Amino acid sequence: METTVDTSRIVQFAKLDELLALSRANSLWPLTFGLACCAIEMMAAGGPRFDISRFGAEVFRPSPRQADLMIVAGTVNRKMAPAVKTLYDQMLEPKWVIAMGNCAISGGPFVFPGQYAVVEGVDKLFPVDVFIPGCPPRPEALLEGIMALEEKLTGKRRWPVVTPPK
Amino acid sequence: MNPTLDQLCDQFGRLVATGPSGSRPPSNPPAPDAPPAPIQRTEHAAKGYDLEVTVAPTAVVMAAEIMDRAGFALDAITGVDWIAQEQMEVVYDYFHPTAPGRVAVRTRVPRARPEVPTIAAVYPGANWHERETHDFFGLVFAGHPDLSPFLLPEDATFHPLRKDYQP
Amino acid sequence: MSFLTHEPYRLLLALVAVLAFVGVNAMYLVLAERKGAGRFQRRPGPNEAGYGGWLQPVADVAKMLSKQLLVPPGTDTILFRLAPLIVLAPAMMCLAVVPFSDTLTARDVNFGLLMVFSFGSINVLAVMLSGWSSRNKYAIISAARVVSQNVAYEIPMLLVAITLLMITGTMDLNEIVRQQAGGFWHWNLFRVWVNPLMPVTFVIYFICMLAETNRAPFDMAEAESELVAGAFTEYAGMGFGVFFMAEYANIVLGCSLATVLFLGGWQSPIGVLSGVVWFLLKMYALVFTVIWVRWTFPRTQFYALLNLSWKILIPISLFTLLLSGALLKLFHA
Amino acid sequence: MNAVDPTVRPGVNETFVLNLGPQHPAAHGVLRVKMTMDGEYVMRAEPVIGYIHRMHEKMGENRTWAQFLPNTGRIDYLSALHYNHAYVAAVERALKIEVPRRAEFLRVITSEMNRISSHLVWWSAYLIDLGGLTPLLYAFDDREKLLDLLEAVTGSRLTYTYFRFGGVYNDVDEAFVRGTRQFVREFRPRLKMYRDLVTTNIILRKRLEAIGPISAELCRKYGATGPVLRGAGVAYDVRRAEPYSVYPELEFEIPTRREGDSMARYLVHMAELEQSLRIIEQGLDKLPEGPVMGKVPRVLRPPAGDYCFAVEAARGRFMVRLVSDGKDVPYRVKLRTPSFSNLSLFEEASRGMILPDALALMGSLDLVIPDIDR
Repeated sequence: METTVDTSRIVQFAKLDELLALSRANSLWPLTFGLACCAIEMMAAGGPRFDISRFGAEVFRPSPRQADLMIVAGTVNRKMAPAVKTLYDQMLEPKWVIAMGNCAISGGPFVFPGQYAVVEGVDKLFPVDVFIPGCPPRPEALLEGIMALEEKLTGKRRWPVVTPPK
Repeated sequence: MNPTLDQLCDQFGRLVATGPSGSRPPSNPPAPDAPPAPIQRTEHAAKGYDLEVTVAPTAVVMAAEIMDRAGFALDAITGVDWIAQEQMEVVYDYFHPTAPGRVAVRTRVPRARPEVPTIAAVYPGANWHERETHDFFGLVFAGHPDLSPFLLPEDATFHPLRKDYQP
Repeated sequence: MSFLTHEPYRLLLALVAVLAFVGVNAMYLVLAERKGAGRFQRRPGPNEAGYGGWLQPVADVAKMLSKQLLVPPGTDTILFRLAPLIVLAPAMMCLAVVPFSDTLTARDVNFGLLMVFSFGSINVLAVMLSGWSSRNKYAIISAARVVSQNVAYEIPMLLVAITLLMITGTMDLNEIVRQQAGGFWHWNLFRVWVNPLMPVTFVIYFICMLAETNRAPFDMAEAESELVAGAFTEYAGMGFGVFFMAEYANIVLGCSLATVLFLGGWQSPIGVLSGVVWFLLKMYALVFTVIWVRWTFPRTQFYALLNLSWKILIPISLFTLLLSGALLKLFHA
Repeated sequence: MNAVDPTVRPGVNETFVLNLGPQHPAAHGVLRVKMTMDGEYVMRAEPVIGYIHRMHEKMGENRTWAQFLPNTGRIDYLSALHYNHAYVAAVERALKIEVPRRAEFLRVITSEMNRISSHLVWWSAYLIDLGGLTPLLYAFDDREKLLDLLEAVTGSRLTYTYFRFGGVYNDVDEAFVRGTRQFVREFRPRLKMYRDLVTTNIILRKRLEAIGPISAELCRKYGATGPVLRGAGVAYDVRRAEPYSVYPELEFEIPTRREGDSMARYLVHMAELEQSLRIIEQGLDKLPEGPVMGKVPRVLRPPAGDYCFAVEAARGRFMVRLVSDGKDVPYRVKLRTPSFSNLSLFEEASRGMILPDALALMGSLDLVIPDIDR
C-alpha cells in the first residue's frame, strides 16, 4: 500500500521559504558549459554591455557541484547526451536548467527526416525550467530567461515587462 | 604555366602508365560518360583546382608520395558514394603552402568492397581524414591504425553518408 | 562591563568577535571583489540585490547554506568533511593575536609572530586533504601543486620573518607595532638605516603572501582553465563556501601581518588619530591590491612559479637575512 | 622549455588517464582530450571529437542548394561570413553567376569585420585559458560595437546568412560606412592598448614564448593552415594563394613569425587584426556604386561535376567541395574545415609537455569545436 504524504503541507516555513527563494533567485551560479553558437552569446551576456553580473549570475562555476543553473547553450548530440546527463546529475539540488536556443529546445535547424545525431530537445534528457528560443538568442533574451527563472522561483517579477510601442 | 604542375603531370603520367605492379586505372568507368582522361589540367577559375588525376586504388600511396616530394600539403580526403554506378570514389585534395597549384587525386573502388590503402604513413594528417571518411562511408583504409568511430558515437555501426543509409 | 574581567567571558567574546569578523569580512570582500572586478572591466557588477547590491553576499550565503549536502561516493568521508574545518580554523587562530589597535587584540601573547606562522602553515594541509579525499584527478593534481607551491613559498616568507625578528628583537606583534611609532619613516618598511633592503623584503613578503593564499597570478590550486576547480572540485554548497571564506580570511590575515610587520600596524603615518582606523585603512589598501592584481595578470605557469621561489626569492631573502644580521652586529650591537 | 623526452625518464610507469572534457573550461565547448599523464607531464594527448557533430554534410544532401546556405553560418559560428563566402562562391562558380562589384566589396568588408570579431573572441578566450580574466570584457566591448554594425546590415549578430548566390542580401547605407570608419579609427588605439597591457606582459610572455613549437613541416604534414602555419613562418594565405573576390585589388600583408611557438601564433593573430582594419579601410574607399545582386536563375541546377572553393577563414583554409549531379539538391557537400586539420597535429605537438603548457598550445591553435565536428 502506498501512502503519499505531502510534507510541505505539514511543515511549512513560509517566510523562510520565501527568503530562501529570494536568495536563490539572486544567486544563480551557472555552470561553465558552452556547447555551440549560443555559448558565444552566453559569453556576450557576461560582457560589459549586457552584464549578467548585475543579477548576481556572473559566477560561472566550472564544477557542476557548485553550480545552480545549467544553461544548455547549443546542440546536444547523441554522443554528448550521456555527458550532459551526467553533468545534470552531478549538480546538487536545488538546480535549474535553461534551454538556450532552438537546438536545445527541439534540435532546431538540425532536425530533418533521417537525422542520425541530434537529440531533439534537452527536455528529453532532464526537466527544463525555461526555454529561450532563438538561433542564437540575443544576450537580452538570456537575461530575460534568467528573469523568467527568477519569477518562477519567487513568484515576483523583478522588472516590469516592457511592451514595445506599436 | 606552372613548372611544379608540369613536373607533377610527368610523374603522374608515369604512375598511371605503369602503376604499381601493372595495375591500370579503373577498368569500369562510370557510364554513360566517356572515360575521363586520367590526368587533366583544369581551369582553377572554373573548378577550384588545377590538376585532376585519376589513379587506381592501389596507387594512392604512390600518388601521395609524389605529392609529398613535391612539397604539397594534404587538404582533405573525402568520399563520394556513386550508388548508381555501384562505386565509391575517394578524393584526395592537396594544396601547396608556398607555390600556387591545387591538385585533386581521385580513385574509385567497387561499392561492394570499398577498400583503399591508407596514406597515413606519408601524411600523418590523413589519419583523421580517413577515420572520418570511414565513419561516413564505411570505406576501409587498409593498414590504418585505428578506424573506430570518430565523429559518430563510439558504438556506431552505421555510415550515414551512404546514399542507401536509412536511420 | 564587569563580566569582561572574567577570563572565560573574554575568551568567548573574542571567539565570537573573530568568527563574526571572518564571516562578514569574507562575505563583503567577495562582494567588493565582484564589484571591483566590474569596475576593472567596464561594467557595473552586482547591483540588483539590495541597494547597490549590498544584499548580494547574503543571498549567496543563504543559497549555499540551503544547497543539498553531498559527500560524493568513493571519497574519504572523514577527511572530506574535515578539510573545510581545518582550512578555516588556523586562519581564525591567527587572527586572534593580530593587534587591530593597541587595545583591540583578542589575545595579547608575546609569541604572536611564531603563532601566526606555525598555524598559517596548517592551511596547506587542509587544501591537500580536500584534494586527496575528493577522489578526483583534478583535485589530486591540485593537491600536489598546492603542497609544492606552499612549501616553496613558506621558506622565503619565513626568512623574511626572521629578518624582521632580528631587527625588532621580539615576537610580540604589539611590541613590533609599538616600535614603529612616530610617523611613517619609523615603519619597518622604511627602516633602511637598519637594512637598506627593507622595501625588497616587503615585496618578497607580498609575493609570498599571494602565493600562500593561492591568489592569482599564483592560483595554481584553483586554476580554472586547467583543473576545473582544483582541490575544491567536489565541494558544494557551504563546504565550498568555507574554502572561499578561508581564502579571504587568509588574505586578510596576510595583509594584517604585512601591516603589522612593515606598515606600522595601528600607528598613524602622520602622527594623529592612531588606532584601529589606520590599521584597517592600511590593511584594506593591501587587500585591494591583492584583488587588483588578480584581475590584471594572467596565471603563471606552474614551473615558473616554483623557479621564482627557489631561484630568485629564496636567495634574495637569504641575502637580506645575512645582510641585516651583519649590519645589526656592526652598527647596532 | 619544459618539454622532456618521456622515454629517457627512468621509472615512468605510474601514468594515469585524465579525461579533459567534454565539459572543461579549456575545451572551448565540447572537445575531449584523453590525456595519458605522468604527474603533470602529458605523455599522450589524444583528442576525441564528435561531441558536437551536427550532420552538416548530410544536411547538404537533403536540402536544395539555397536551403543549405544557413548551415554555413553555423559551422564555424565565429567566422560565419567566410563560410558563407566559400559556399556561395562555389555555387556561383558552378553556375557561372556574375557577382556585381559592389557586392564583392561588401563581401570583403563584412568578411574582414567578421575576422576581427572572431579574432577578438579567440584572443579573449585564450587569455581566459591563461588565467587573465579581464581582457575578455574589453574585447567584448569592442566586439559589440562591431556587431552593431554587422547586425544593421546582415540582420544577425552571430550566425550570418548575409551572402546570397549572386551578391549579398542587403545593401549598406551611409550610416554603416560612417560607423565602420569610426570603428576603424577607434579600434587602432585599442589595439595599441592591448599590446601595451597584455602582449608585453611578462607573465604572458613567459607562458607563451617557446611553448608548443610547431614547425612548418609539421603543419604541412597535417595540413594545418591559418595563423598556425603563418606562425611557423610560411606566408600562406588563401586570399593570396588562390585569389578570390576583390582581394587582388587590395593591399595587405600576410603577417608571419619565424618562431612557431604559441607566442608567434598569438602575434600573428594580433597582426591580422591590423591588416583586416587596412582591408576594411581600402574597401570602404573603393566601394563602387551599383546593384548588390546579380542575375541568378530561378531554379539552381549546377551542371554535373565537382567544384571547389577555398577561402581564408579566421582559422585558416576553408574549402567547400561540391559534387553536383545536375539536380536541384547537392549530391555531396564536403566541408574542409581549418580547425579539424589544426587540431590533428595536437597529439604530436603536445607530447611531453606539462599540462598548463599543453593547454596554452591547444588554445593557440584557435579551435572552434563545431568547426571540427561539423
